[in-house]
Amino acid sequence: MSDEQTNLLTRQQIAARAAQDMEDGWLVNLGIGMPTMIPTFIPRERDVMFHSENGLIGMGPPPAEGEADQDLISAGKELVTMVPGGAYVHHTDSFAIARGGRLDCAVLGAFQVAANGDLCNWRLPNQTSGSVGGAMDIAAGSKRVFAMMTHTARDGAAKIVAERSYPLTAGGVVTRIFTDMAVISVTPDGLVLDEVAPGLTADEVQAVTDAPLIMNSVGTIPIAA
Amino acid sequence: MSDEQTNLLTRQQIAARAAQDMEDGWLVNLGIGMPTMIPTFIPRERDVMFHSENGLIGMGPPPAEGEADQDLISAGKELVTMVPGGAYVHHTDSFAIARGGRLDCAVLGAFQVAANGDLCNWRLPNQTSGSVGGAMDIAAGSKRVFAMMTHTARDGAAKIVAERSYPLTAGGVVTRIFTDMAVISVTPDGLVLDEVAPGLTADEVQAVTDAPLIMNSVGTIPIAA
Amino acid sequence: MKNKKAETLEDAVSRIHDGATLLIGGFGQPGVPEVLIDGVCDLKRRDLTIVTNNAGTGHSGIARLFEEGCVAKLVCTFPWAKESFVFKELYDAGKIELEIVPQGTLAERMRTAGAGLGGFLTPTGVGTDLAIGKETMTVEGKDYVLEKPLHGDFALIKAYKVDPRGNLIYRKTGRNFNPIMAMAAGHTIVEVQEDVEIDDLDPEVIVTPGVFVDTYYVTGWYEIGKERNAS
Amino acid sequence: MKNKKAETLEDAVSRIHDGATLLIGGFGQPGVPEVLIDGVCDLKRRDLTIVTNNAGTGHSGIARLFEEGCVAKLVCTFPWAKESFVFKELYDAGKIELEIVPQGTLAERMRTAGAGLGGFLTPTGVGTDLAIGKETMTVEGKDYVLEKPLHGDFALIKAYKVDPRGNLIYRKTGRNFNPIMAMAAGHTIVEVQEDVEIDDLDPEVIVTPGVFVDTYYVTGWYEIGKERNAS
Repeated sequence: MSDEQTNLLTRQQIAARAAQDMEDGWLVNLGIGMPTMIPTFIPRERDVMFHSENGLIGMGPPPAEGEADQDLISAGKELVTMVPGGAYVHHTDSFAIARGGRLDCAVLGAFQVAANGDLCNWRLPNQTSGSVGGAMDIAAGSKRVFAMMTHTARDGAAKIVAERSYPLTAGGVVTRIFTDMAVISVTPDGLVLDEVAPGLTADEVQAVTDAPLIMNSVGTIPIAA
Repeated sequence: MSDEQTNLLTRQQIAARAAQDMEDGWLVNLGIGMPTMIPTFIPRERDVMFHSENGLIGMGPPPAEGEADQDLISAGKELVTMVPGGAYVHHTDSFAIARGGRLDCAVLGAFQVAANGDLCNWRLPNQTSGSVGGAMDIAAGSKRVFAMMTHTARDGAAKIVAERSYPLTAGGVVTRIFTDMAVISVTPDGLVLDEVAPGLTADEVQAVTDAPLIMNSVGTIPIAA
Repeated sequence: MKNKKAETLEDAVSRIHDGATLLIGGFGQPGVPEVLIDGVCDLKRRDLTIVTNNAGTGHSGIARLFEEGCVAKLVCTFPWAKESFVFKELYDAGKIELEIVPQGTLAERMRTAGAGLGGFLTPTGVGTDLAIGKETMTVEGKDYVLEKPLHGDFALIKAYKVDPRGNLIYRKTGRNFNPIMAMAAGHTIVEVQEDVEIDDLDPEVIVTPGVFVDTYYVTGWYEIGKERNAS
Repeated sequence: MKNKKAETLEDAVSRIHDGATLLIGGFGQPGVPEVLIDGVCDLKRRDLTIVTNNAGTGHSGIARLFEEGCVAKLVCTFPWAKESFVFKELYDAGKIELEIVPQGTLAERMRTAGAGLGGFLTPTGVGTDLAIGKETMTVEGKDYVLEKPLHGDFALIKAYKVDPRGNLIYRKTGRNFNPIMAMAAGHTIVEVQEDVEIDDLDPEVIVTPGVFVDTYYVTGWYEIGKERNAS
């Protein structure tokens, strides 16, 4: 296992890979944590707008030194900026966008993803309560939901499973999974292993995945030098 | 009957009487027709704002010669103005105001008003269809609904009735009725005849009203000289 | 950046297909996208369902759509105005279907569609003919009618200014249904008086964010409600 | 014209009573009416129900309300942030009730209350623990949860500018829940950075019409999220 450890993608590398899937013209919502690293990896020529559910369309990078505005934050409560052509809206308009199918993609962290696309990311089974935030609305409404996470839990347990055992966030919504080991698509036929991290084999990924992976033509995740 | 005819209030006089009931600080919606004559009769010292359901809060009088704006009309499609401190809103926000109980009063025309406050004003029984406009929403949502109409139909039939026979606009909503013969309050005990037009008797009003009128202390509608 | 600007009227409207449902903005004459409507007339589309507040005025705008036989069904709040004589003639001849919806409910049904919701409970219409066939529910002792979302294939709206993202502001009571219809359609087409540069619209005052706008066509100012010759 | 301006903080908040439901604006720190919250703390009210997105930060603002024992129940979306340790301690000690609501549903429930509606059908939460005990319905083949309106006795919100009518504009992401809460309460109290003369706000850019505002209190600018001494 020690060899495999070194072949795991870093958080930046997962974000860079997910960024490649962001298409020109998309409006995208990024969940708290790893997903917020995606914007820096999007090629300059691609026009991707970011939606932050606290009422910001056209979220930009963190402010330059001395230019922070205390009234301009992301859903993750970080100081941010607005890009030209953005707009401020109130919370119900913001969630009308999210629920109404106007987000081309939401990239969310996950505790567990099931083979049918069930997303679990708001509460652990041993907790009596969780912080749901906007995750349920955004997951239920986006055209695509990308799960972005480590492939396994800290204790080595699989996070990609045949059937979920964790509390549900939204049923059947995940369309693609980006982990430190692989890129996996959720299809009507089941989970398709699209790419594995350099140095890993498809079988090694299958070994830590609790759902069968369809392996037709498995590529390698490209890593920037 | 010819003597009575001369004792009927004019449209202006009905509007003037209804205007007396408009309280300081109220937000009021005025239906098409007679109700739109109310604003000119409101005493200057009273602050009454008018809501027009096409997205105008703070509707003012018709524009002065040469100052009309083609984009500024009332719900009755007349050119109007906006008073200082007004606001434009879109249709769902406008009806959130109406349905949400933010209108202190709506003054609407009526074909028929029942003793329980049922309002009928959108379709005649012999018509297969009618023009509902915003009347159902406004009648259902206003804190008070005033009906303003001639006391009887052109054929002499009573418009104030024990039970409605016309298609309903909103059930149990009318709180007061202003006609060319009387001012009548709708109360849990029934219809109370508050005032009659000068020269008319309470019995004359009762004679053309198809619901019993409670007559405790009937006043006379004051008419400006 | 995706180019949302249509250089010709035909480009702006040509994707509209026979049988489509069109949400058309405006209340009275302000906010009616008269130029886009003329564009649809010129396309000679058939069997359209039109969702709009009024049933047309004179022979222009929506009345022209009726007169040229483009419309199979009208969903509106106020069909029987004197100036809607073209519609009345078609209706009386049994050539057009009509659905009457209370105005607040019409707006809310479109917002519900745009907001990804499945319905709402309104006190409007309880006990009336317009609630016949609809489910009613009691919440906290008050009766409500369950109303369903109203989607459009296309929204045809009118705005005052647009930037290249499609962000919109409106003018006075020309706002009316337009921002709501923009949310509720699969493809939203805007006729707009003026286009401005990116960043020329203050992000605090935008009424319709560009995410709801697919195509816009710049018309300049024109006098509303006038009969124009068909192009 | 009705005078909506409160000259003192106490005047602004003193009508709030024990047991009241307060809708409190803000997401993160922008838009939180910190001064009004301090005013409520000073009143030493008890058994309040607080509806707000977060569960407080540090010891100030909403956290101070918790810490001083004013709150019986919290309705929010995101209680378990690190900085909400005051709330966590009370919750773990069984001293406060918690209702978790998805963020879009929370906003929509308040709008529903403000718009005079009886409920709405949302796809959010279908099949989850948060839908337990709620009615579900299928519309056009899709499942929805029926959510009910959420009214407040009072809304405590923060705005950027106000005119004497109570018309409001906000600043950047300080807007968030504030305009929605203004609609949903029996009495809306605004803390506002600046008051301006009548007609100084363009009627096209007003976000909250004054009809939704009962009382405002002018605070001037202050640095948000700082611990301040109790007054």
